[in-house]
Amino acid sequence: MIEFRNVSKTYPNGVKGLKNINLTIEKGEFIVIVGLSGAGKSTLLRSINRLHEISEGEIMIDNASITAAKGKNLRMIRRDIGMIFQSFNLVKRSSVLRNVLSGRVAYHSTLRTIFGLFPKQDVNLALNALDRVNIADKAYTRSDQLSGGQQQRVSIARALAQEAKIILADEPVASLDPLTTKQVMDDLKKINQELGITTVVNLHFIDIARQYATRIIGLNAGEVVFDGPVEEATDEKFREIYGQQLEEEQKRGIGAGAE
Amino acid sequence: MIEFRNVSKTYPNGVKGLKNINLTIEKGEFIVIVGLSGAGKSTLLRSINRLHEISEGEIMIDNASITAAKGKNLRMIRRDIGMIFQSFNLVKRSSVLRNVLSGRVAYHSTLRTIFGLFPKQDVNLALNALDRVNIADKAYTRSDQLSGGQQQRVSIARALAQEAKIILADEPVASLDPLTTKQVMDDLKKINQELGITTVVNLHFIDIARQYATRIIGLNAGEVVFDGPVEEATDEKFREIYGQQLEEEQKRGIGAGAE
Amino acid sequence: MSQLSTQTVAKPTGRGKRMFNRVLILVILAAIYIWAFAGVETFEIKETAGQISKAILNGIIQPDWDFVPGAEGLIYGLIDTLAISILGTFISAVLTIPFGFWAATRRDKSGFFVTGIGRFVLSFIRVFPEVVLAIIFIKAVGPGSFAGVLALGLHSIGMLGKLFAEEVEAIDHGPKEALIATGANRLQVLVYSVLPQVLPGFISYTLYRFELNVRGASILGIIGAGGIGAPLIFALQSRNWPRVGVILLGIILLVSLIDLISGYFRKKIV
Amino acid sequence: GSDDSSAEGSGSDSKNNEDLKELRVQFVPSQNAETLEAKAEPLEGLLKEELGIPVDVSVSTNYNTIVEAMASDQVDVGFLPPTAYALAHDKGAADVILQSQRYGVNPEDGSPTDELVDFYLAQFVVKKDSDIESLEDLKGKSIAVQDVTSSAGYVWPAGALDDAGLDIQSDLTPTIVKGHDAGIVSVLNGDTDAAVTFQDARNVVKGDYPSVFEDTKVIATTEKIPNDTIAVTPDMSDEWKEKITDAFINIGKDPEGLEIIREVYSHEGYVESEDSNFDIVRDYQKFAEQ
Amino acid sequence: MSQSQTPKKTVPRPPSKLKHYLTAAIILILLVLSYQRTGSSIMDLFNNRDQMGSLIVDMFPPDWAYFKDIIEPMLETIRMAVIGTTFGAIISIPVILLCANNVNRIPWISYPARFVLNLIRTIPELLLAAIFVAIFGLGMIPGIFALTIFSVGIIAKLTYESVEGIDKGPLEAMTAVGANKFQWIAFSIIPQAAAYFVSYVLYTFEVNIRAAAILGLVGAGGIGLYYDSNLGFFNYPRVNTLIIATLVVVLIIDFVSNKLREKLL
Ligand SMILES: Nc1ncnc2c1ncn2[C@@H]1O[C@H](COP(=O)(O)OP(=O)(O)OP(=O)(O)O)[C@@H](O)[C@H]1O
Ligand SMILES: Nc1ncnc2c1ncn2[C@@H]1O[C@H](COP(=O)(O)OP(=O)(O)OP(=O)(O)O)[C@@H](O)[C@H]1O
Ligand SMILES: [Mg+2]
Ligand SMILES: [Mg+2]
Repeated sequence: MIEFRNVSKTYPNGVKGLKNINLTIEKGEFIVIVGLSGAGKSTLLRSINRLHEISEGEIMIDNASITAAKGKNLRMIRRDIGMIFQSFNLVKRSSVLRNVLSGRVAYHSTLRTIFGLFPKQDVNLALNALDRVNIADKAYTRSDQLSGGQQQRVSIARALAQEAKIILADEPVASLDPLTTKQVMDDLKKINQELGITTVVNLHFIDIARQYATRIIGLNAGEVVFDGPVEEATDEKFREIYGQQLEEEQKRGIGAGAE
Repeated sequence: MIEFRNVSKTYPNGVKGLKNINLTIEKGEFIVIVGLSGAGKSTLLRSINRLHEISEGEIMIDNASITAAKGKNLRMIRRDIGMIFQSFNLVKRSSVLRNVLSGRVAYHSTLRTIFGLFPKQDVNLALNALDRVNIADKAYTRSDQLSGGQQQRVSIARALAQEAKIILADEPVASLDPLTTKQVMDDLKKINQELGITTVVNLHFIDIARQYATRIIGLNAGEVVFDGPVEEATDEKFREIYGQQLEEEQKRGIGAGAE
Repeated sequence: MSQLSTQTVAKPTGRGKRMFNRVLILVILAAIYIWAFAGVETFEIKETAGQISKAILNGIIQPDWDFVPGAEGLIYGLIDTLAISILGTFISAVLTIPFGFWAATRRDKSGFFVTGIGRFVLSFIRVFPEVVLAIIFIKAVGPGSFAGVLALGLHSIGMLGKLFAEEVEAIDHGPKEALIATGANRLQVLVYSVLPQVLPGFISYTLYRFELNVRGASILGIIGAGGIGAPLIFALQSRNWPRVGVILLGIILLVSLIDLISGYFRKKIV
Repeated sequence: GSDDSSAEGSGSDSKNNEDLKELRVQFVPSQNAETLEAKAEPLEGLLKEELGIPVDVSVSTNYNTIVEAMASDQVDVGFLPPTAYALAHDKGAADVILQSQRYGVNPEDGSPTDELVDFYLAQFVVKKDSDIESLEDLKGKSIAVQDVTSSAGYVWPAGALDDAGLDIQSDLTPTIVKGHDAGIVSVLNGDTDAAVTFQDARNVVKGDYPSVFEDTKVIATTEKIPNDTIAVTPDMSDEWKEKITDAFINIGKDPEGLEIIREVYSHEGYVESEDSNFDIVRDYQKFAEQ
Repeated sequence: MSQSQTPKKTVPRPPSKLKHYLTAAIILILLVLSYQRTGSSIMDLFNNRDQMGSLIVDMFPPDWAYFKDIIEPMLETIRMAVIGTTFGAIISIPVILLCANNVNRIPWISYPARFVLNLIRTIPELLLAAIFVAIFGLGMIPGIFALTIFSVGIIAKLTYESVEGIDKGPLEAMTAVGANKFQWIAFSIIPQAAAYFVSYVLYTFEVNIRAAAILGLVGAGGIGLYYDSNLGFFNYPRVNTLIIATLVVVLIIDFVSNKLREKLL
């Protein structure tokens, strides 16, 4: 369970990323967050595992405050949260396999991991995760020699290999072809259903959102403007989530050129 | 006009990016290249303005070989080719405006540009380009303070401001919301039609490809497997472009988990 | 392209303040330079200039080949220097790694205190004169190569530490975030996301330091360590230019060789 | 390698070196030698033969390190110039046993005389056409000197000036240069009106500036400066002190040994010496320490 | 996820690690050989560790009264370091661009350029001093020239290696817009490398203040001579004062350099 209590986030340069968010995400939900580019989707997601410190409020993971957590405690909460990054965040100079294995480090002793001594099991787990996103054959390639989509898939494999209880995915399929997209989304859905893993995904594709989500959250300018089961997310609602902004923009005289 | 003559590209690590490509792209066409992730789409695009040196064959731009071009000549050819990068390629430490203005440098004297003395006109052009992608308000923000989609839009604005005769766009809307996606694609289409600018776009979205393209090229493992007007690109054909691979993969036992 | 509606473009924020800052920095810099140049005496070229520099160059381009062989000649001297430098550089590189991380600013923490101490220690090591360091080690282990190794090893930490720390500060924070998100502890984050990024820099600084140690003759001359330091210094003192020439030639060859090898390594790693 | 011996030959327990297993010698070649070589091996061989124990000779470019090494028992024998010796002795780090002998210097052209001496002189050099004729004329002039610890480059000349009623710091404008050759060059260049150097440092620059002897003149020389000392650590047993003294004297007397020390170190032999020979240094010390 | 069995698909074999082992072995051998050649002995150091402390003890307390005597030479040193470093930095810029192989792809220019840079770095300070004193006489001018050359060696070497490591993306983007070499440099290299350059220049400035020895060699005064004479008299409390004074200056520079870098990074 993830709970946002009056959460706000202001960036050091004054931009308000989140404004007074209150949300409760139950275990096993498959949530898709939609919103305009710059609406605060990534900010929201990254607040959950505290990659961003929030400015106000509190976030609870399974009834424990991650906002207040420290040290080992914080690390253990994070270990149980897998994250797929919008910008992949791979170590470009390391091999694909090493990047994926890095998702496993929190399970082992420091000494073991710094010498790269992962149990055979972990290596298999990593290779399997790569296999699921169709790039097992690139396991020993340096990550900077991959195409954009391949890099994204490594980032997905890393999160899968982590065997977390919550998965946060920031536009996990942006650079993928329809086929791989389907495969990845199916996979996320499958682990969500079979293992009851809470999944929160930022997505730009309305149809995919509808297809996979159990609940949709709409963000606009850092505020929750829609929150409901997928059935309630009608075309009309989507237009609201995005359109509100559009109208404002048009009022200010932009976008005229685009028609 | 862009012409590929028996073009092949092998990466230093032995991966074959392109295999004997023969293509002619006429002035004013709106081409969408589709294919699985890793098929060679980016490689193809980046060969056109010679960001990648090809290993064999020749590429002609308006009947002049870019493969053989040198110095000033090469620069002038490149000035007329705008590029939107899959990984944005922004100077993170520079402001948004400076990144966009950098698209204009080839029009001015060295001295002027290195001191940042762009004519008022250029600055307006740049601001307009930013306006078209809805981020004029971020003009003086440092590029590393932008959301993923915002960075992509800066990269688009830079190419727009360049006022090129050919635009190469590598998944230009991957990180954008549907609204901005429509705006950007409309914009590309508009300059394609009104100014007759040849446009080559890598895309993963079949429906968008159908909606905007005049011609679709399908790539698979570095080879052209489909090339025809948008009407011929039936669902069946798409399945071929992607599916061929899928079947192979399945034969090898992958993807089973995804169903 | 439509005319721009002015209100949509954000006024560059804080531009006034930034302008003020810039002007302030410029004024301060100008003042410093005026002060600095004011103390410089007039510029003049001596009449003996041509004669003496010609004599020096003449000597240098006629190397004293007799000095090359022999137990106290160039080749053995270079080998000694090389051995001392290898060991000294290795010691300093290993010791510097923790220093580098210690002194690097942590963006996520207001760790000025911690970082500040790290920087202070490094600065202190840097200002500590080589001679004094040399004396300290001579008192412990006697004059000779080992004292040279220790003095070089410790002295190099000051410079390497500073460079390492700056390299650590300049990394891409994305991969670091990814590791933090998996629940990795600090050391694991370091090994899996920071180290691969900084390693090329570390190696290239270490090789640079190695090269500095090879040609930094003074400390080895002081320490009675064998090596090429003392002969070079004496040759210079007695204006024995052919001797200087041959020693320089040896050092240049050695340094170029190191440069070639280090270039090769860097290419492999970057 | 000196590793085994320095491990046992040190430590805080002041011991009688009856069991001296290895002799560690260190020296800085003096700049007024004809050849300036960083050669340790020849001396090592000669001493080994005389003493019958392993000898480790090393060369340094700095006196300070030798004294400190002697103070902490890392070096048994050091070659020290007079000023450095006096300081070392007062610090309890060294006792003189010998002084080296050289041929005297011909005041005309700086060539060696055939008289063996255990001292040398410092000189005041000015341009040939200069109207400075005596030390008194130096009042108000600029002068190139060496570091304040240098015997010939500062201490003795300061004493000579004092005798002439001038204070080197307040009546002249001293510029510190590194190396006696640099002093000569500064006079040649006209950077300073005069320079103090050992006699006759002009030989060092003669290669670069062949007419140096025609273009400059020496206006005065100083009192005798004792030659390089050979000093040992104070806690060395008298027996060993004697052995070492004899060894060096023998080397100087043996034609073969003489050949070597002459060629490598410009030494012509060694004579016994005692600490009182250096009281003059202590007298002059006051000019250096301010 | 119960997939700990080996993946069905054939995974490529891991690349051979032989090269790594070989490199490690070579380094190890070099270390062992060096250890022997230098006659190093950790035991020696361990046994005599108390000796190391004695000198430090001698240094305390520092001779505070001496401070006022060294302010003047310290300022003089800073003065020369300011000018020398500035000239060095200016000269370094073209050198960097010639040497960095991602800026200048013509090997027959970059290799000679690097060789010249190597040469510059190899010239001993004593030799530089001898030549400059011969040309310009004693004083600040030869000191400034010597520091300038010395600075070029450090700044150019460090910066060009950093330039070779910068993010390629923006470089590509500037190539694609048809920028000429200067524009390309101004818009993609400089913004990425400026922070490095500034920090190396400031670092070199600091080195130059410490490298006062060079200035002593050319009769330019400076703090180096004071070190020499105090060491000569075994006056360690004064040496300590000198160290503290230098430390203060260095810390100030360090502080400024951090502030500047923060603004640029
Ligand atoms: N720098 C490189 N070095 C070696 N191989 C590379 C490099 N860049 C790409 N490749 C390989 O070349 C093939 C084609 O890559 P390309 O980037 O063209 O794919 P793409 O079609 O753009 O894929 P995506 O949709 O994922 O961006 C891939 O298998 C990739 O791994
Ligand atoms: N590091 C930062 N510093 C300052 N402002 C930032 C930073 N990161 C993001 N922002 C701003 O915060 C707002 C929300 O950003 P966020 O990344 O959450 O958007 P998003 O919804 O994920 O958009 P996208 O779909 O484009 O990725 C944006 O206006 C962005 O410019
Ligand atoms: Mg985002
Ligand atoms: Mg691509």
